[in-house]
Formats: sequence, structure tokens, C-alpha cells
Amino acid sequence: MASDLAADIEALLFLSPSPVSVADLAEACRAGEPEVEAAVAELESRLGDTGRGLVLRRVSGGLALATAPGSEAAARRLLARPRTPPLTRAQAETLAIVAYLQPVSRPEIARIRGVSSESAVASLGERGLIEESGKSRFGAVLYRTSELFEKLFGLESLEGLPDPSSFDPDPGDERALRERLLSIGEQRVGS
Amino acid sequence: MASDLAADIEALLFLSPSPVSVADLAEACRAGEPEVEAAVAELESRLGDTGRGLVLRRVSGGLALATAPGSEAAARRLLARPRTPPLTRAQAETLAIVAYLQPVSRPEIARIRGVSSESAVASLGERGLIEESGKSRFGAVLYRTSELFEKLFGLESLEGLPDPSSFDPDPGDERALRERLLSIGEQRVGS
Amino acid sequence: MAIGSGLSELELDLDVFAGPFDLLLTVVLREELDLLEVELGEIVSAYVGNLSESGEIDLEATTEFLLLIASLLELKSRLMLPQADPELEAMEPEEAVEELVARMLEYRRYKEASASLVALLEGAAPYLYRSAPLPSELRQVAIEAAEQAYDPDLLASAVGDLLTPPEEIEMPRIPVAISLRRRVAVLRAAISAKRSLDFDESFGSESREIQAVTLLALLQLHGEGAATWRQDEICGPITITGRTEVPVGGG
Repeated sequence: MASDLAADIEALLFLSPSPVSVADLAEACRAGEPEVEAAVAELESRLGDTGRGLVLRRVSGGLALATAPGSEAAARRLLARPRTPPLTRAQAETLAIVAYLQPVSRPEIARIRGVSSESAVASLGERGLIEESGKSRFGAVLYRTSELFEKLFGLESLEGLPDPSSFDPDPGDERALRERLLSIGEQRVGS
Repeated sequence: MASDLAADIEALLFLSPSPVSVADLAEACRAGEPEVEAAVAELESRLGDTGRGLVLRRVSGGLALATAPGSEAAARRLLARPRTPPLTRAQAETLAIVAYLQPVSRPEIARIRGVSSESAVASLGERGLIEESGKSRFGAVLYRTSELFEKLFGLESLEGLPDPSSFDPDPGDERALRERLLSIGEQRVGS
Repeated sequence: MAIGSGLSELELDLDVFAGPFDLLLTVVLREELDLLEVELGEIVSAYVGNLSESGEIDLEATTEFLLLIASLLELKSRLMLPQADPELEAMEPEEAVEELVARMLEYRRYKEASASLVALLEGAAPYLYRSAPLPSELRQVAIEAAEQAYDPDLLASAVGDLLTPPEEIEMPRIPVAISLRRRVAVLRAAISAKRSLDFDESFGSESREIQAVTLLALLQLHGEGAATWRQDEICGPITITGRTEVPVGGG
């Protein structure tokens, strides 16, 4: 029994992004706090065995799992390297809209592209290319490009964004870029 | 040495938000792929010991740590995260067509199912199981399954999907169906 | 979202089936309804009626409708054709049956596959993955280590694509409603007046839509055994002949 409880606690601490109190562990495991304390001690000693990559930390908020010291260099090589797979068409369009119009809300992106852009926004956020930047008057989250974005595109600043006019099918149109994108986006939905 | 590598790998998998390939682990740990494979096997067997709360899963082209099935109930109580609702019949059929025929357009899904699949496609997209993947020659949006799909369905890759020909009815059933339809046609033509 | 022309909104009230169009082919594929019992012309009229009422066209929904109705039409017309017409050898009922069997088997395959996917999901559900942000020390290093990986022109060209208006798609102006019943009546009258007539000569001045529905009416009369036709070459003239002497049912 005690070892099952230790396993459950290991699982719970693994899943939780923040520290968990003994009381919360006891409630989730439907066990008493003294049993949880005993199981935590058992888990801690087991994790202390040689060859384990995880350790138990007691912090102010409760208990947490963390990586054992010694793996930082490998972790940095694996994870501190920005992920830069090629952008899909949806991601490229979404990123371009954020880059040229920032700050811009997701509904606005969807209106310009003519399709819901939820997953493109999410994956660009996950890769650190765009970030939230407050809310619009109507309460929608606004997005802007990040510092990482500038680095990955080799830009000194946003001033360095290329002029889209060489790709513009109608460079003579004097209206603001935002206005033009929105009006063409509406045609896209309407067709 | 081998046990240190297993510990490093456990730490990396703990930190990484998505499954990590053996090649990436090898690069991060500055080790050869065969050594990584051996260390992964060691980690796996250690995690397989009784009373462990974590298991190693091979999903979506890489390795990932997950909680052991025995801890699911306690984990869902702690995180207040109920199981995602099961797929509806329409969603499951649509997902199967996308999984096997990807990339595939909505009209093609409708042709096979004999029913418009607009809302099934939309809700699978919202659940993150399928994503847009360019456009067909005729401008219809094409869909494919996502990385999350492979993770949630426990697939190492799309190769892991069951062979579709295993779902075909036996020749006897097929013949019976054909004969029944033919007899309907003949009755109707009525000579 | 233009959903005015959505298939789920097309309610049908036919002799053998009442409900959304959405369901119709499914019911046929699941073998719950005999396709020969379904009046396809009424479905087309209802769809066209819906379309002109809503005034909006959702291209993808319309494509879906055309695909679905076209496959129904093809299957049904093949099932309806008598075996005896030597000039129509290519359309044996066996072939119609093969087509329908192939469609049913294809649907069944994915239905079975979907059951196996549901089982996979069920089996994988107890395994939970961690979802936590990276420790801050790992996140910060990323920016310093970042090197250029993308070409900024990628963004400019994406904006160029977004500034390109969608291609204008010519949508035919569809008359408010073309009644199949009306076309059947017109065709009957024409046949009884002349017994044999040339399609183009009689209907060539009508709109394409009316001509199409007249062809559907011809199919229906053919199914009843009241008319037949010849067309010696593809796109060549169509000659329609009345067959009053052989009504179906031997009456």
C-alpha cells in the first residue's frame, strides 16, 4: 500500500506545474496526511538512489519534482535551442500579419486570413515568435512579435522588416495596409 | 557511465514539452545513438519496477514520460481535469478518414461519409487533433492529423495505425451485399 | 461564415425520407433506405430554392452538395436503366451495383477504422503528460543563442499573398425554382404531341439549368417506361421517343 501511494505522489508531482501541498496530495489520493508524509519520505529515498534524473524539492508552496543537478548542460543543448522548423503557410501568413500590423488581435487575424487561426497563433506563441501584448478595447488578446522573432529573422529592429510592395499585386493602392488586408480578407470569406 | 546517461535522459524528458527523438537526445547528451538506446532501455526497465509512478512512452516520433495508468484517478482529482469527452461517431469517422488519407479535403470526407462533415471537421480542429495543411488544386482546405493526435492516441507514428485492409468485410459478406443490391435493381427494372 | 447554403440546413420532405439532406446519402450507404425510392429531382429543387432564398453561396458547401447529389444521380440512374438497351451497354445494372458496393465498402472501412481509433484513444487515455513551462534559466538562454533561421522576405511575400484578392468565381444566376414536376409535364406533352423529338430542337433555347432539369425529367420518364432516348455519340444530338405501349407493371 505504502509503495502505491508513493507512486501516485510521484505521478501527481510530475504532472503539476507548481508545488503541491501535503493536504492537496492527501485529498487527491484519498489518504490521510500522515500516510502521505510517510509515502513522501519513501519516494524521496527512492529518488535519492543512484542513477535517478529527478529529485524531490520542498519549497514554500509544498512539494515539487525537479531535475537532478548534473543535467543542465544537456538540457540547455536540447531545449535552450529555439525550435526553427519551416513555417507552414498558415503560420507564415499569421506571423506576417502580426509583424506588419502589431499589435493585432486573433479575431482580426482570422478576418484577414478568412479562416480561424487559433492553432497557428498557438504554435507561434509556443515557439516564442509572438507574445501577448495587452488587450483590445473589446477585450481580445493582442499579439506582437517577440525579441526572439527579430533574432530568428535577422532583424535589428522592426524597422528592418522588408517593404512588401515588391510582392504587392497593387502597389499603387494608397490605403493603409491594415485597411487593405481587412477588405480583401472579407472578399475571401464572402466568396 | 551508463546510469548517468539514463538519469540525464530522464531529466531531459521531464523538461521537454514534446516527445524527443533518440537522435536529439544523443546530440544533447553528446553520446552516440546506440549508447542512448541502451540507456533508454535501462531507464525503461527502472521505471517498470513496481511502485513507480512514471512510464516511458514512444509517441509521435520520440520518447516521452507519462504517468502510470494506476495514478490516473488521483491525477484527475488533483488537476480537476476530467477525461476529454469521447469522440462522437461523426468525429471518429472523420478522424479515421483524415488519418488514413491525409492530406484530405472536406468535400472528399463528405463523399466518403455521404454526409456533410463541416461540424465534425471544425470540432476536431478545435480539439487540436487535426490541422490545416495547405489547399487542394481547387482551393479546398486540406487537413492532416496533428502531433497531439499521435500523442493522445499513443502512436509512435502514423505507421502505427492499423492496416486499413484489415477492416474490409470478408468476401462472403461482400458477395451477399452485391447480390442483394442486384436483385433490388432487377425487381425495379421489372420485366 | 456563409452558412445559408449549408447542407445541414436543407430540410427535405420526400415520400420516403424526411429530414436534413445531410443524412440522406448516409442512410443509403448504411443500407437503411433504397436509393430507387428517392426522388432526386425534388432534392435539387429544394437546394436551388434554399440557395436563392439565402442569397449567399458557401463554395465548399456547394461543392459538397454537387459531389453528393452527383454520386446519388449516377448510382440511381444506373440502377434504373433496363438491361435490354444494347446501345447503353456501358451502364449495366451490374455496374451500378458494383459502384454502390464499392461506395458502401469504402464507407464501411472507415467506419471500422474509426472504431479502432476510438479504442486506441481509450487505451491511451490513462497516460497523462506533463505540461509545464520550461524553467526560466532555459528560456532566457534561447534568445542569446538564437541565430537567423528565416528569411524576412517570407513575411513580405505572405503579405503579398494576403493582398491578392481571391479569384472571382462566376456563379450562374439560378432561377428561383425549376420544378421537376413541371418539366416532366412539359416533356410528356411534347412526347405525346410528336412521339419522337430532338432534345436540342425542343429545349435548346431554354437555360442550361432548365435543360439539366429536363434531362432529370427524362430519366424519370425512362424509369417509368414512358420514354427512351438515343444518343449515338457523346455530346451528339439526343432523340427522345415515347413508349406508351409498355408501361411498367404491365398495366
